[in-house]
Amino acid sequence: PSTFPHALSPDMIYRYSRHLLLPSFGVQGQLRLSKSSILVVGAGGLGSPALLYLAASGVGRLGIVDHDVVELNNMHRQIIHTEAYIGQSKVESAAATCRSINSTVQIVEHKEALRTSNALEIFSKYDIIVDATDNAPSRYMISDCCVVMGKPLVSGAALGLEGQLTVYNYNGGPCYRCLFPTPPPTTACQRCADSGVLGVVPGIIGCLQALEAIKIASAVGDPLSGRMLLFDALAARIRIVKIRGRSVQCEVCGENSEFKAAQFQEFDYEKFTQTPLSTSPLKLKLL
Amino acid sequence: PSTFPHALSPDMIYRYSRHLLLPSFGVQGQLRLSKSSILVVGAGGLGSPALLYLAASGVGRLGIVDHDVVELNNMHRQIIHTEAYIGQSKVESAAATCRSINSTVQIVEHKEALRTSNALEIFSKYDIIVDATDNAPSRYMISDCCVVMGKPLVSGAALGLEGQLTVYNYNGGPCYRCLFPTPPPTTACQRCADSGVLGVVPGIIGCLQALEAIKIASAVGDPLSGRMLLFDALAARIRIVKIRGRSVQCEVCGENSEFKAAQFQEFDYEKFTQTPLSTSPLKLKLL
Amino acid sequence: MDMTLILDFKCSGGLELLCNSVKIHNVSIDPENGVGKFIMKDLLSWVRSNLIKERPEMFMKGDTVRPGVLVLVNDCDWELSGQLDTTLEEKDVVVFISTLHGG
Amino acid sequence: MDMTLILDFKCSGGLELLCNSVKIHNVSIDPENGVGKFIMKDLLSWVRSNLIKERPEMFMKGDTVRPGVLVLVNDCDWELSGQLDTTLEEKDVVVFISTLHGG
Ligand SMILES: [Zn+2]
Ligand SMILES: [Zn+2]
Repeated sequence: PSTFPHALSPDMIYRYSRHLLLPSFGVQGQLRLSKSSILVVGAGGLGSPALLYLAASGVGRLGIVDHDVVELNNMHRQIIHTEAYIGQSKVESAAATCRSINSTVQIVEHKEALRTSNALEIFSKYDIIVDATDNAPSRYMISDCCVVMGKPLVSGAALGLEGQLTVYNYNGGPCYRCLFPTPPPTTACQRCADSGVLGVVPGIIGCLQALEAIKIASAVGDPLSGRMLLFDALAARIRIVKIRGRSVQCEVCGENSEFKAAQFQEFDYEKFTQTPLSTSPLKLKLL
Repeated sequence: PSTFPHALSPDMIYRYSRHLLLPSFGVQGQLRLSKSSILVVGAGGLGSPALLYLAASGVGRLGIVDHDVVELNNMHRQIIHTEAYIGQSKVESAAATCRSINSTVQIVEHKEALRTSNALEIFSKYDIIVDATDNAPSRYMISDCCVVMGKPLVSGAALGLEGQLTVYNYNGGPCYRCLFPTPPPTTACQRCADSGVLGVVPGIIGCLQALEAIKIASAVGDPLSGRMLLFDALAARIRIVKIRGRSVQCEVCGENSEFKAAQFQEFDYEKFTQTPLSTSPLKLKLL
Repeated sequence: MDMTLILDFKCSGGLELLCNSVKIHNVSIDPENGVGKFIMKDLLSWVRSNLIKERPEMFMKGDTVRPGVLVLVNDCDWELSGQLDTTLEEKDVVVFISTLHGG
Repeated sequence: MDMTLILDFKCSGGLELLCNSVKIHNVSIDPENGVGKFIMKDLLSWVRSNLIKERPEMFMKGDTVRPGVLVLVNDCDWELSGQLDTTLEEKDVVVFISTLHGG
């Protein structure tokens, strides 16, 4: 994506000077970042800060997938959208804000719901996937697609006053199914729309997702793989815990797995989790 | 500032519905937030996310102090500013973005450097102060002014790949001088301009500052007072440590302190820390 | 029994709602199996009988935790320490956390 | 001496630059005061003689740490445990952290 594939342009040197000054990041880190491509699935509470910081940091290509429109009740946490975009596509809104803060990054708009029918093709254009969605079937689908395509996945979640963060399918680490082979009962799957969320909590987790994606893209630091960050906003407590490694019995990433692109495309994630992939705007309006 | 002092308007109920659904936050938390006033000193790397999330969350009045103009080398971390504002006032730029995401919050622009001559008057208009500055003399000045006026202070800092966060002068807790009675040698005071900073690190700390300010304003949860959060982005390590309480010997907040408004106004913070309060734009351009 | 085990256990990610919204429990338990050894399986039975007042299916399935719950013993996934057979000792900290999906 | 103390100490906030950019040090120290008791004052002298290669004034001032450095023993401010007189034991974790001002 950069027109300076082997060096930084004078404008880039000035724009990213505070990154270049960092001994552990420097020109090499910035160059790797500028050649990387990152896809953020979901332009909501987690996606808003993740997209802003990824755009600002100077990744080469930044993709946004979402099918939703901006609503007034998103605005308390989805800071990438302005009131002027209420009723319009979240992807268009997020892309416009990203371009306004960094016109040198290539922003790609995917104005559609992520499905097994389009995920392989969309993911194929990116090095790193950021899961900023809000429901269980999407999380299984995104993780499985990352395993099938061999892409690292930066996964964040937030609900109420709590947040969670980890990196899946990275460097021999576990996938989402290694941790959660069986979907939880639907009664245990609360959404922000049902249970509420303090707006700044996904803000913190989304920023941490951007950081992990930047670390992987620039090959700097130790990504949060095999570890999970648990954030409790009310108590101001954060713990980073050690989680299991890749499971040899995992049905998707395990040794004898036969889960490939064809199986992925035919897998019914809504049936598996007994939860719809997305609440349709129509249904929302009827509520 | 709200025209509905005792209740939430229908528009507010819709906009903040995800906050209202939270049993531990709810209508009472949102009402308290809507009646509170918060001042953010510095519209830079820390101030950008702090201002966005405070505006989005629905605080009543939000003040911004800064004398600087937006520069291209700010853009990698100061996500509140768009390229269109390069060369213009950071306060105007930040205020415009805050208004675009929440037109119902009263945004107050203080386009001036914070000094002992204006700090008492500016601080008097706010309940909570957020220190999002980038130098030692400002940090001592802001903390001292908070002690003199009895205001809680949410203090964040970021440099390189590390960040720190705590709440000072809250509910009998320590002030900045209790921890750091003597200023560090100037050789130990690095700025982002000298040493660099990974853009998303102040992003994470700034979001956490917004969270702590929201918790204090809404009287929900345990603020990070008497504790300090230490963040290491490279290793993905976070520790929250216990720090000392208020010092009876503290020259500013201690038992026998005679440090009041008059002493504050005459205190020379630049001499005390042997560091200028701000690098003038002129000087920057000569570099 | 001559041994009483004192340990902390915490619930989060929504599980605290099953325990009257209390997140941190400091419990003293007398092991009942007569060998003075107390394992995670014993703690789960104890929690089920003593703490979970309603909707036990939100916490347990069979004799283990329900899908979607991570169990951490001293900040470490219990898969790494033997799951139900993990031996608990004085001052251990056990965390039950429900995975979140929101965003 | 019959006792060797093994402890971790960490430097951050820029202090690691004084120790060849190494943030985490696992050190074994033989207490020298003949009573088998090892205090923070001993650790500071040891660090000064064995680790800080250049610009010791960035780390120490007199016989304590310079202004602007927080010292944490097991995640707790050393002001709460007796500062220079804090007794160190096996497996203690000592952190030296320089306060940051950037933003
Ligand atoms: Zn797997
Ligand atoms: Zn004080």
